[in-house]
Amino acid sequence: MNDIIIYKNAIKNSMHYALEKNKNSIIYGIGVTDYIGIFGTTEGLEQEFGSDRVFDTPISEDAMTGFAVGASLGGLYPIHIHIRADFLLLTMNQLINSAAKYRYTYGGLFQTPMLIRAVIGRSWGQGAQHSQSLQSLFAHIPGLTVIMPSSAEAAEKCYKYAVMHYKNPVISFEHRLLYDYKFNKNSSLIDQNNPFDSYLVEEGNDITIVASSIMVQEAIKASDYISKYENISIEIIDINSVSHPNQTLILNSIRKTGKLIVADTSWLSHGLGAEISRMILETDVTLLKKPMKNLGMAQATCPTAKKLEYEFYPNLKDLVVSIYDLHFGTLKGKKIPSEEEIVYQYKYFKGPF
Amino acid sequence: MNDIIIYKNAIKNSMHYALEKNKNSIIYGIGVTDYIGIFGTTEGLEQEFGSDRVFDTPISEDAMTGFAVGASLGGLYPIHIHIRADFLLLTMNQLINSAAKYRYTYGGLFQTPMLIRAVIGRSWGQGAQHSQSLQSLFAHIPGLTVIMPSSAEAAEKCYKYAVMHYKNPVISFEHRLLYDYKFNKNSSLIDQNNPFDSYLVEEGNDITIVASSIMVQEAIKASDYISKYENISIEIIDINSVSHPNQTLILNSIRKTGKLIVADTSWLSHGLGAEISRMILETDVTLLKKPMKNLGMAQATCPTAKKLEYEFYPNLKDLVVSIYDLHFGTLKGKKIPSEEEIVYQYKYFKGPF
Amino acid sequence: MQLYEKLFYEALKIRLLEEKIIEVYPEDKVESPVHLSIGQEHHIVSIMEPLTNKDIVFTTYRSHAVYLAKGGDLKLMLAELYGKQSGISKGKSGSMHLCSPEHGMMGSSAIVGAIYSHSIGMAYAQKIDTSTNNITLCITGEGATEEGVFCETLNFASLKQLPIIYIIENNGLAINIPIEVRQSYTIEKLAKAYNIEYHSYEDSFDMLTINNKFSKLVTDMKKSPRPIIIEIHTYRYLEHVGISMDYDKGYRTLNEYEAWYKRDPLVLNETLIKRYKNKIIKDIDDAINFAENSPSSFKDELLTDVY
Amino acid sequence: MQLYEKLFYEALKIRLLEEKIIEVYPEDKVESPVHLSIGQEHHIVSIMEPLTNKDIVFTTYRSHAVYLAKGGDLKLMLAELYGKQSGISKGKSGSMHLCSPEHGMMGSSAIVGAIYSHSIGMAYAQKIDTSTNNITLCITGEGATEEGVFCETLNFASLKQLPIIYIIENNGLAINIPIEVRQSYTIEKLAKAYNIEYHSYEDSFDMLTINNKFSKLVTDMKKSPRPIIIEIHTYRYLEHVGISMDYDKGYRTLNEYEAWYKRDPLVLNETLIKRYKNKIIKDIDDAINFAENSPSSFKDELLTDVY
Ligand SMILES: Cc1ncc(C[n+]2csc(CCOP(=O)(O)OP(=O)(O)O)c2C)c(N)n1
Ligand SMILES: Cc1ncc(C[n+]2csc(CCOP(=O)(O)OP(=O)(O)O)c2C)c(N)n1
Ligand SMILES: [Mg+2]
Ligand SMILES: [Mg+2]
Repeated sequence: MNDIIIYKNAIKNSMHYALEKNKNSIIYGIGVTDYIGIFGTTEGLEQEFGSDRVFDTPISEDAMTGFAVGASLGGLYPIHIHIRADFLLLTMNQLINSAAKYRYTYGGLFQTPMLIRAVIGRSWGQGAQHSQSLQSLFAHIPGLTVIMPSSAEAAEKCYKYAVMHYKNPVISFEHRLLYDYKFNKNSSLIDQNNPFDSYLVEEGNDITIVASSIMVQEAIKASDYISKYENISIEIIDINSVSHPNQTLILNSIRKTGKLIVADTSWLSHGLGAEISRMILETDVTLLKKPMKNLGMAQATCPTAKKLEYEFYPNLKDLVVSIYDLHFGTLKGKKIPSEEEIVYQYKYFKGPF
Repeated sequence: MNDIIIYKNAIKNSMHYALEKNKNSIIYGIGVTDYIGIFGTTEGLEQEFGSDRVFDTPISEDAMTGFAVGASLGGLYPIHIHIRADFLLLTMNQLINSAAKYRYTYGGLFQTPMLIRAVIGRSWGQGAQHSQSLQSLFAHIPGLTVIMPSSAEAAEKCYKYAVMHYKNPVISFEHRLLYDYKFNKNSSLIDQNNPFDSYLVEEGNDITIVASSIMVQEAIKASDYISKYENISIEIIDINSVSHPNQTLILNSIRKTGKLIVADTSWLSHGLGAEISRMILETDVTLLKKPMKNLGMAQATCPTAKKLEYEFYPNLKDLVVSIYDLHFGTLKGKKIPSEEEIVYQYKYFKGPF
Repeated sequence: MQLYEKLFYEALKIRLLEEKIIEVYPEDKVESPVHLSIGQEHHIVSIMEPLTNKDIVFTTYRSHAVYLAKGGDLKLMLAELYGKQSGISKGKSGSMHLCSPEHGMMGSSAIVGAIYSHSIGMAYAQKIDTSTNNITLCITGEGATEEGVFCETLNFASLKQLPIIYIIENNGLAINIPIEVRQSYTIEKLAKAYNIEYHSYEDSFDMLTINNKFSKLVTDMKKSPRPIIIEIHTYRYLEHVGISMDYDKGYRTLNEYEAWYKRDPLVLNETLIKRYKNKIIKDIDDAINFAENSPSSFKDELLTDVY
Repeated sequence: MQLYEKLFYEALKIRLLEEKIIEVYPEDKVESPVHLSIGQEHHIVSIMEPLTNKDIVFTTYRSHAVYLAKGGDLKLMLAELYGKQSGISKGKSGSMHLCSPEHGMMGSSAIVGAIYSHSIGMAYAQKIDTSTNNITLCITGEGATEEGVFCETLNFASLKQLPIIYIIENNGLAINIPIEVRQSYTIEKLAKAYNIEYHSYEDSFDMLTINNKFSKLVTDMKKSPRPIIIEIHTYRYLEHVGISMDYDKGYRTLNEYEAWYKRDPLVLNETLIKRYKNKIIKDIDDAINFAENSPSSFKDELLTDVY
């Protein structure tokens, strides 16, 4: 019991740490100071550190993003939080035209370190405008560092590192279903010197799964599930940083297994799976023995009805089926997870956001 | 001489056609009515069709994009023009959260046909914020149709089709260096029934080049250049629609040649080359005989100094070198284009935008 | 039916429908978050009353009241909330994106402020079509005015003298954050800065006065098209999203609520409640039955209407 | 040097520098588009004069005047424009993004309106650092105020009473489009809507009056931090981007220009021109030589400073 930490508490720890250890850090965003406190991750911080350093803002995402650029130039370390990543679409101009480019454009005379936290996720019929997972839009842009911490350890270590050591804008996507996930407090998968790096979650020989965010957890579940029925050895790599994937780690794994599944939270076109494909085909066209599998959102807007939402997002079953297909070339006689096993916790998620 | 048409005049024709044939069309944007008239493509239209249908706007890109959604719902066909694609970053919320999703979210009860024209480009030291080529950000999003007409024929036919027949939002990127390019008036490479489709520009057997926008013209130049010295048969495919590439056409070509260059105008990460790679690896891992070549902008912000800008953008030399490398595995003894041949017209481009 | 009764009836319908949603919500049949209008129904019906089906409305995620008051259908709506193929949008939109094109309700956005610009686009289409004199309504909360696009659209609406009415429902809250933390301006002074006519309706419960003033305004506007802003002072009874009261959370007091509640005609006017409640409840129950008995959204709808 | 002479000297330097740019531009040595300040130099020097190096300035692509008036170096600037490794930013920024961190010039954006929010961020950093009383200046054209983010930042600046001065250079034009086509509001009324102090400087040529008023304001603001808007009426002599006059293009008249030109102190005051011109020209020529003789940006800079 003492060895358990839930995701949101790990994040809360890192936020507290930020305010305590980096006197220049500030945390702000819509809902940061209210009783919900961004799924609890900012709870109590205003009371402890004061309203100058922790504050709510008007509903003005564009201004409050450029604010981060200016505050950063002024020596502060801004942490700007969005309760839904969809709202980042109002901030693209500042993130891409200003934050990503400030350092380079001025020949290194400036830096604009900052952390943008944005919540992504599925379930609860959030529909078209409250369900998007926009990491690829940012990973396309030089100058932006895009991370998707999939565990308590990753979140806490990445954020502490960002706040204390990293000199560039970081955009982090947190999956809302992860907040209540339980993790082992003593996990140490993350490289202390480069916490954003991709890392090995499980070692295996038959199939490589490169996953992001909650799909890492789904991959672990898939591996566990299959291990009960079949002898397939699965290697799981957490991409962790979508903008800076560890090419060596990934290619070595594929070199070993020859089979690849990329499981991401967003759309496939121009997405993470595409990027990994490029990495492969630019390097060695003989690495893959079988066509790769790409899991992500369906090629549509997110619908609200559960029946459709269920089809829309990639899930445990998709992973298990992909693994069987790659390994056996057939599903015949294979055990597939039941709907109850599949929907697990995302069926019961009820907000508040 | 009579058989020649320049790109900007083809676009102007299509704009005139739009206003004449589709009585609901309107054309607006910053600079649409001034004496420059978006590189001449909107010249004289306000005078001919009146200020209700052709007008300049305040510098309010966000509002004027949502305006297009509302106008479209109200029965108009909006054509919204941006003199630089970089400004689209202010319009992402409306394009992605509204325009792309309106039809789907409401179960097909609405449609929001519209055309967004945005100018991309290189040269003249336009630097960090006036040089981006953002097609991949939109191609990631279901519901958006993203085109990059690379010729007078493509531009004219795509726009006429969009305005008269197509019921979804179209985002078109026009390369500023193309405006003065001369094309054969009688060219008929475009499929009349589906003008957005990818199409074959040159047939060949040794190497496939999939290119977008001005890189199609560069590919043609590269092919011409090489044909003077070597016997390499190059197949060139114009992707034309970045969001809806013709998979069959592309894969069949690669099946034939086994060698691929993707030449795009933007960054590589999560870009067009990545997307083509995904298409390949999901289908058949044996298609490519050699590692693919991806040409695009360097992994940096665009610098202004000519010396750096020259390195930043992909050019004729990069294409020629890639072709030699794929075909011969060496550059030894091969003829490489001189700097003068490479920079051709982009060296002398001088605005006004 | 007299005008007041008609308005009352419509408001009561919304109230009872949303109370029914509260009742069934724990059963998990409503397949999306809900932003209830309870406490804010009155002015909506007063404002929808003088509009034709060609007068267009855009609104937000808090769209139940507007949907019903503009003529929307209970059955279609509940089927939509229940994620059914027979819903307004085949179960794809859920509670946050109600629409009813044939009544001129052209959509609801969950992105705060997004509809300001949709509204000027629509009003522009109306304006340049000189054969008609339809108008556009854009209904948002006061919080949405903090998005810069609000000002962008005021500028454009004023420049082009568009036939648009901005209805600003000022309930003093954006989610749980009070207006004082967020706004240094008043809507009235902003309107003035853009040369836009401004009206304030101080009591959202006063259905007749609002209806009366508003109807006159609409008639006048159809003769002299121009942008207008109306600010309505109102109060949200429940939490921002969800079905509960939240007076225990410390950001507002029960007293505040009670001051409104004890004046609420939908509570006080027992005569009219008695007269209409049963009929409405029956309609709602029929709609619930319709929703329950409709098939879920068809799987193959997943990929339709993308392009 | 007397105050007026000092201001005049600085303004003349900008004028002569930009005239030199016009002269050399056709040689294609300046490796980027240029947005010249000619006609708009006077007020800039008046406003920069009372500021310290810790008072921060953000401005736009039209940044030459601000760069020089804030203390920027001619050599570094010209080397930057010439695309040289010895330039301010090693040739990466060109004309549109000048900066001089040690003088408090923190950057220039080519995206209209982008710096409003940078400025409130900086002013916020200044405000919560109670050990100092530095201020931030945000200098844009009047066109930029049409971006919604302008209003968003006014709201925030007013809410937090930030030490920020918005300088709005009203030259009546955004590229070639006159203000009447674009704006239904006045900056003055907008300021009022946000409870922000407003000042109008009617004649941008009146360097002493502007300097005098502005210096007092800065002194006062450093005691009582608050946001302030100053609108300055000014005139752009040349085309929006580039080195030519454009009175033949039909969107404005030569008369308009002449009315300004014949009052222009940088033309009229022959005594002072005579006194300083040669010295300035020499400095400029030195800078040009420096730029010409510096090596081009190093190729391996292409991928530095990305992360
Ligand atoms: C662009 C954007 N930012 C933030 C949110 C989160 N959000 C949802 S509702 C809301 C409050 C809106 O307040 P108001 O406009 O007053 O409407 P009310 O809910 O009070 O009716 C916020 C901030 C959002 N949906 N969209
Ligand atoms: C976001 C954005 N939209 C459009 C442009 C194109 N543009 C460049 S300058 C300019 C006019 C700006 O006018 P104003 O703010 O008055 O400044 P001035 O040039 O008159 O000094 C425009 C529209 C841009 N650079 N950025
Ligand atoms: Mg509100
Ligand atoms: Mg101007």
